Amino acid sequence: MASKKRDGMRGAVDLSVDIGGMRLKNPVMTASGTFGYGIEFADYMDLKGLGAVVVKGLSLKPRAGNPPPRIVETPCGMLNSIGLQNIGVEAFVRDKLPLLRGLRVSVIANIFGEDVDEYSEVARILDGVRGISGVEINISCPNVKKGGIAFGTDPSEARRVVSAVRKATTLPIITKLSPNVGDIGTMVRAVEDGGTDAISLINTITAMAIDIERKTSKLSQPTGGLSGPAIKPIAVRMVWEAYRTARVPVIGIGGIMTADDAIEFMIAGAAAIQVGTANFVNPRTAMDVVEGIERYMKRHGIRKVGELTGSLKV
Amino acid sequence: MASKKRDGMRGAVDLSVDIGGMRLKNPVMTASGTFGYGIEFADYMDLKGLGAVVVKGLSLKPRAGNPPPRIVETPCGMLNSIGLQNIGVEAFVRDKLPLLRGLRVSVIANIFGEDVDEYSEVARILDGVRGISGVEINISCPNVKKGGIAFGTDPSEARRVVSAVRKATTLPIITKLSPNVGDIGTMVRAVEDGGTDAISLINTITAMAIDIERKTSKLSQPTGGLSGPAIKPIAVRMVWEAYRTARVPVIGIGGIMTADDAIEFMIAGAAAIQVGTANFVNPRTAMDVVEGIERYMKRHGIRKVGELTGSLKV
Amino acid sequence: MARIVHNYPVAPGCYRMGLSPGVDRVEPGQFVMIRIPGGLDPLLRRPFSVYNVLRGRGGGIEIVYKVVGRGTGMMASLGVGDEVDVLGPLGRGFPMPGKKERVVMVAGGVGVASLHLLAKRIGYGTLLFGGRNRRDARLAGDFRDLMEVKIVTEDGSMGRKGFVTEFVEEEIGEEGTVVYACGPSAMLEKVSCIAMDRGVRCYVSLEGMMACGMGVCLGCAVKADGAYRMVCSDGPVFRCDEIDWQGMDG
Amino acid sequence: MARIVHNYPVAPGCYRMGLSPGVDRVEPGQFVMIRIPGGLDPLLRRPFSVYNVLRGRGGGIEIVYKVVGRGTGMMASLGVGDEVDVLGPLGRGFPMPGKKERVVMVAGGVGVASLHLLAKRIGYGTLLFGGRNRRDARLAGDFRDLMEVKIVTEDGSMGRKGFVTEFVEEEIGEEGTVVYACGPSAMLEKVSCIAMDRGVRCYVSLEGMMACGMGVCLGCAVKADGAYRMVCSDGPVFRCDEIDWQGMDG
Ligand SMILES: Cc1cc2nc3c(=O)[nH]c(=O)nc-3n(C[C@H](O)[C@H](O)[C@H](O)COP(=O)(O)OP(=O)(O)OC[C@H]3O[C@@H](n4cnc5c(N)ncnc54)[C@H](O)[C@@H]3O)c2cc1C
Ligand SMILES: Cc1cc2nc3c(=O)[nH]c(=O)nc-3n(C[C@H](O)[C@H](O)[C@H](O)COP(=O)(O)OP(=O)(O)OC[C@H]3O[C@@H](n4cnc5c(N)ncnc54)[C@H](O)[C@@H]3O)c2cc1C
Ligand SMILES: Cc1cc2nc3c(=O)[nH]c(=O)nc-3n(C[C@H](O)[C@H](O)[C@H](O)COP(=O)(O)O)c2cc1C
Ligand SMILES: Cc1cc2nc3c(=O)[nH]c(=O)nc-3n(C[C@H](O)[C@H](O)[C@H](O)COP(=O)(O)O)c2cc1C
Ligand code: FES
Ligand code: FES
Repeated sequence: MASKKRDGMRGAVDLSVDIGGMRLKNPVMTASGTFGYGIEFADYMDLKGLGAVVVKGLSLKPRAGNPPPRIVETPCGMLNSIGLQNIGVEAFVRDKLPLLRGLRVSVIANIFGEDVDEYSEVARILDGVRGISGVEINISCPNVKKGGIAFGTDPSEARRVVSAVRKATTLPIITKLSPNVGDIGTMVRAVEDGGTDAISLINTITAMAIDIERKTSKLSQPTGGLSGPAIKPIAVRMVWEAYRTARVPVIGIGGIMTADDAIEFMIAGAAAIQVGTANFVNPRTAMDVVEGIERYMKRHGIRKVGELTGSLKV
Repeated sequence: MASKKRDGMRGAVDLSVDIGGMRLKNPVMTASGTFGYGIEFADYMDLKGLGAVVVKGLSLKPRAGNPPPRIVETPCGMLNSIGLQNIGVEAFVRDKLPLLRGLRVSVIANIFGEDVDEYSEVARILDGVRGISGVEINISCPNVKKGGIAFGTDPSEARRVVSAVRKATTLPIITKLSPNVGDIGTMVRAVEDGGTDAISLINTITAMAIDIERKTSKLSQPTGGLSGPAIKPIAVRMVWEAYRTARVPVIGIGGIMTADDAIEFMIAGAAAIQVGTANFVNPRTAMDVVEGIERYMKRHGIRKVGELTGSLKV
Repeated sequence: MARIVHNYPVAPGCYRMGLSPGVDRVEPGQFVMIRIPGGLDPLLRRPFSVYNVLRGRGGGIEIVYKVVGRGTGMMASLGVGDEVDVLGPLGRGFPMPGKKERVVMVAGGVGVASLHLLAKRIGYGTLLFGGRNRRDARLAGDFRDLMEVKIVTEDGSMGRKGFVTEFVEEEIGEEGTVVYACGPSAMLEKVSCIAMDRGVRCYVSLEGMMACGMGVCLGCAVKADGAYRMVCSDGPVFRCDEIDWQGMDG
Repeated sequence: MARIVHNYPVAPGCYRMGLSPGVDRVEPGQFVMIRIPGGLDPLLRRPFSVYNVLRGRGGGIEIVYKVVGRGTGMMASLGVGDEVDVLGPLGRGFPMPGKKERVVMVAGGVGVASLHLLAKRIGYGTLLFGGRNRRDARLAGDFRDLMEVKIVTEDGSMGRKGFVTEFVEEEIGEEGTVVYACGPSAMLEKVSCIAMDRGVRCYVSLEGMMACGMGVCLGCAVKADGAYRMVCSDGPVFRCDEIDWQGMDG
């Protein structure tokens, strides 16, 4: 109650955050693979109102992805096995980035490789490219045979990838962690040792849905990655655990549908958040989350959004 | 189509299963902590129609459990932090078991200890007690400070607990695994080395829900255990992984609401299943699952329910 | 499955829903657990006191509920003929007053719902009803034929102005009175203190987060007499002196 | 949010739903993504072809849908005045026939839904409709004023007996015909084979599991011309010879 009376509340609240050297307008990003190359959403909102757009995972060469079916709905969630279909980093820089630059939004490139060299090669190509604010290293995709999750569940492999990317770029690096591990703290330390500037979590959780009439997976692959509100409580817990270990900022991801969900992650320790599956349900979600966080801050007399980060009382 | 014509379908289907030496009428059990001491459900069904009832986790001494709030609903699921409140193994044998014996249902005692000695002591007390068909070792409760999950995430500790219980009892042993690990296969091998006769999984997933107005956990504890349909795709995947490593039968648990869900687990590799949170939503669920499996078998010309186990085509 | 026979607003944000067929033998203070069929979210049933028992073809029950979240929001959007799933009656209700005992009921807002059947059974006494304003006071309407009704509103727009707890003391005599109370936890605590001070018997109907409603999930714990007891199966009605009010979650 | 202005059965398990206000400029063959507000389960929107465009106050659209699961089951239980969330129009529709081209439409069951707006725009040609029985054939009713309608039923209770694909060949001349088809994937494959054999242009409207409907989740992939293309944004209408029918999930 008392806090509502603070002077600051007469003026505007400050939503800006600094994530490992990236100065963002607000803590709301869109999660890789759920927002295309960003441009597709320009009809639904003014993209420059977002903290940043994280684009679909980019690899060195274009990737075709997995055969259909690639998605299946599950209780309060969905499985996907897209298999990192993408146009390749060069086509992205050539064909998509100029359009995004025109929309004046911070762009983070989510990158992926089948081996350490590919990761650093993709990072090198992006280094110094105008309109890229940072890279997010995906070491946690459960839907590809090589690379991806193999790096995300082995601390020393993870560190190796991160240090290679560190050498290849001067851009701020976010490392995106896999939830498919026993102890997230170990992974946090490993990627910090590798030189990451921030961590983001969680990527999808490896999961499975079976067609009982055909006795096959409902996807073309045996397993897929679970996302959506179903995983939110697990993601909040992992963000809280990561926050308590991490020296770098933590970006919370997993099942965020509303501003209240986003605030939950921030109280647990997230300095910023990403909206994923919710973009499919309502393409305006990310903007709604920005506005909702602002309203919450005014109501609670919070002047700087960073005050929320890790404010959980235990 | 062709299979529908099999001779067997004129007669009855065989739902019985053998789980590590326990001969059960059918593969449907109720999950520990979600079915009380069984007796509470006698108004809703004839308990002897179930494969087995797994009772609330028993410790050597009665336990008071955690303060409220102990549960919170989450998207398609719930968190609990009951903290293993129970009347203690002796009161159970004295006050509850005689009633259960009267209902002529197989009873499996879920047991829990703060250290290895307590586990084996509880197992010893139950050994030779009339009306107990087996013990299920809970090494995976996320809601107690000592014991529980500490054993469930460390393979050598897990093996130690299982071998101690193995020495203390001649009853069939099921070991209940935690999903909060990176690689379930390692845990499977550890508890098999310890001498378990079967494994069951998954217990709840450690998770968190935050009250954003108060900035506190919605539970009295920082974290709780996630259960319900939200976790089903994760549980099916873990059962599938465990099945591919395990030499002993696997019992599938996690978000089963219907017979179709149960069949999914069996196709993934479960020899039997347990119904948990669904008992709260509809107290008759477990019986409905038995009947639904039977109908499915008739429709598909499956004579013995065991034919379903691990029948996934990959 | 029960069919909705009516579902209409009775006070700001509050609805009265009739369901048929009814449930077996209801004691005043017992509750039912309701689930809206369809999706798996919300997953759990929601507990509601049985407000009334309907006679006639197939029988029925009524509940009075306040829209506070998703479950009750969905309930409010249902129409006549829609179906919901009803489990119950559950829990232990209110004991009847002794012969010659004076009866005082204290209700906060929609808390009247758990007292109405009791008021019908007893048929005399005083209801002290607390609400925000005169429109909330409509919740006490059905009690007027059954007992004396005294209204307290926070904005003074009807009856006396203030919180209902300020007027409890003057209402309960010394011994020979039995108090029945239902409402927010803070209100119940205050009423209990007063009753204990005065040495009068007092029963409170508690709420708690419930999953099963039948004593098996151990979710709805409340500290009473030094141990955890279950609101759903040991309650929801407790004697106020059993409850460890310190241990309550506010 | 759009308000339901009607929602009534039109054939076994099939309903016609009117929604107002409408959506902008719809091309025949485009679709909308619909979500029932309330719980988080089912989570994803469901895709439905725009069956018709309503004129008048605020405008509106109609869809014709078949109840096959939870989402459509919930839709069938909604009433006039209830609201749903509509996204669209989405996707690429059917190209119009060339001058002098003969038009043959082939529909399997509720597949008519994606062809109706096209039939209205074109206003001539032949519809070959396949259903299980005469009651299914009601789905073709609206086409009678627009074009010649030929019914095929599996049980022979109306029109010719058999599967619609058995009668496609005789319907399409050599060149100078354009075929538009919508229905189950196996039917579309057969129709495409015939059309390719005969060298006539043929457009099919495909289905696929969709999450976003706007080309960003990459979930609704279909193999076409050796690469994965998206049913929602590259389609749902494709030229039949683009599709790699082998790579389709049955
Ligand atoms: C024995 C008992 C009898 C009750 N009788 C009535 C009654 O007659 N009329 C009435 O209006 N309400 C009654 N309640 C309260 C009612 O159950 C909750 O208001 C309802 O469950 C909220 O559901 P929701 O989905 O709308 O809210 P949610 O969106 O789930 O939550 C909104 C708020 O309601 C609280 N809440 C949610 N679930 C429960 C629950 N299971 N028990 C208690 N609080 C909860 C939450 O903590 C939150 O503050 C009773 C509760 C109990 C325990
Ligand atoms: C572009 C397009 C246009 C369509 N137009 C119509 C139409 O006009 N009328 C009509 O009745 N149906 C149409 N469909 C199919 C309709 O979307 C599905 O029947 C519906 O989504 C099923 O939802 P449900 O929740 O009832 O079924 P569920 O319970 O989700 O599943 C039941 C069955 O439907 C399938 N299904 C589920 N979701 C989808 C989905 N998103 N896309 C395709 N299949 C799905 C499942 O594989 C399953 O076999 C169209 C589909 C697409 C892709
Ligand atoms: C369809 C789909 C595609 C995805 N593709 C990527 C990707 O290319 N790179 C990546 O790092 N994460 C990818 N993800 C993971 C999301 O960015 C996010 O971490 C995850 O979905 C959890 O958040 P959510 O529950 O809000 O969706 C994808 C998720 C989905 C659903
Ligand atoms: C309220 C509650 C109490 C539980 N108590 C126990 C317990 O005492 N011992 C145990 O091994 N598992 C316990 N569990 C875990 C369940 O047995 C089961 O493994 C888990 O809930 C997943 O299954 P479900 O999704 O079907 O509920 C409990 C679960 C719930 C929800
Ligand atoms: S609600 Fe389950 S024990 Fe009370
Ligand atoms: S449904 Fe998302 S790309 Fe088509």
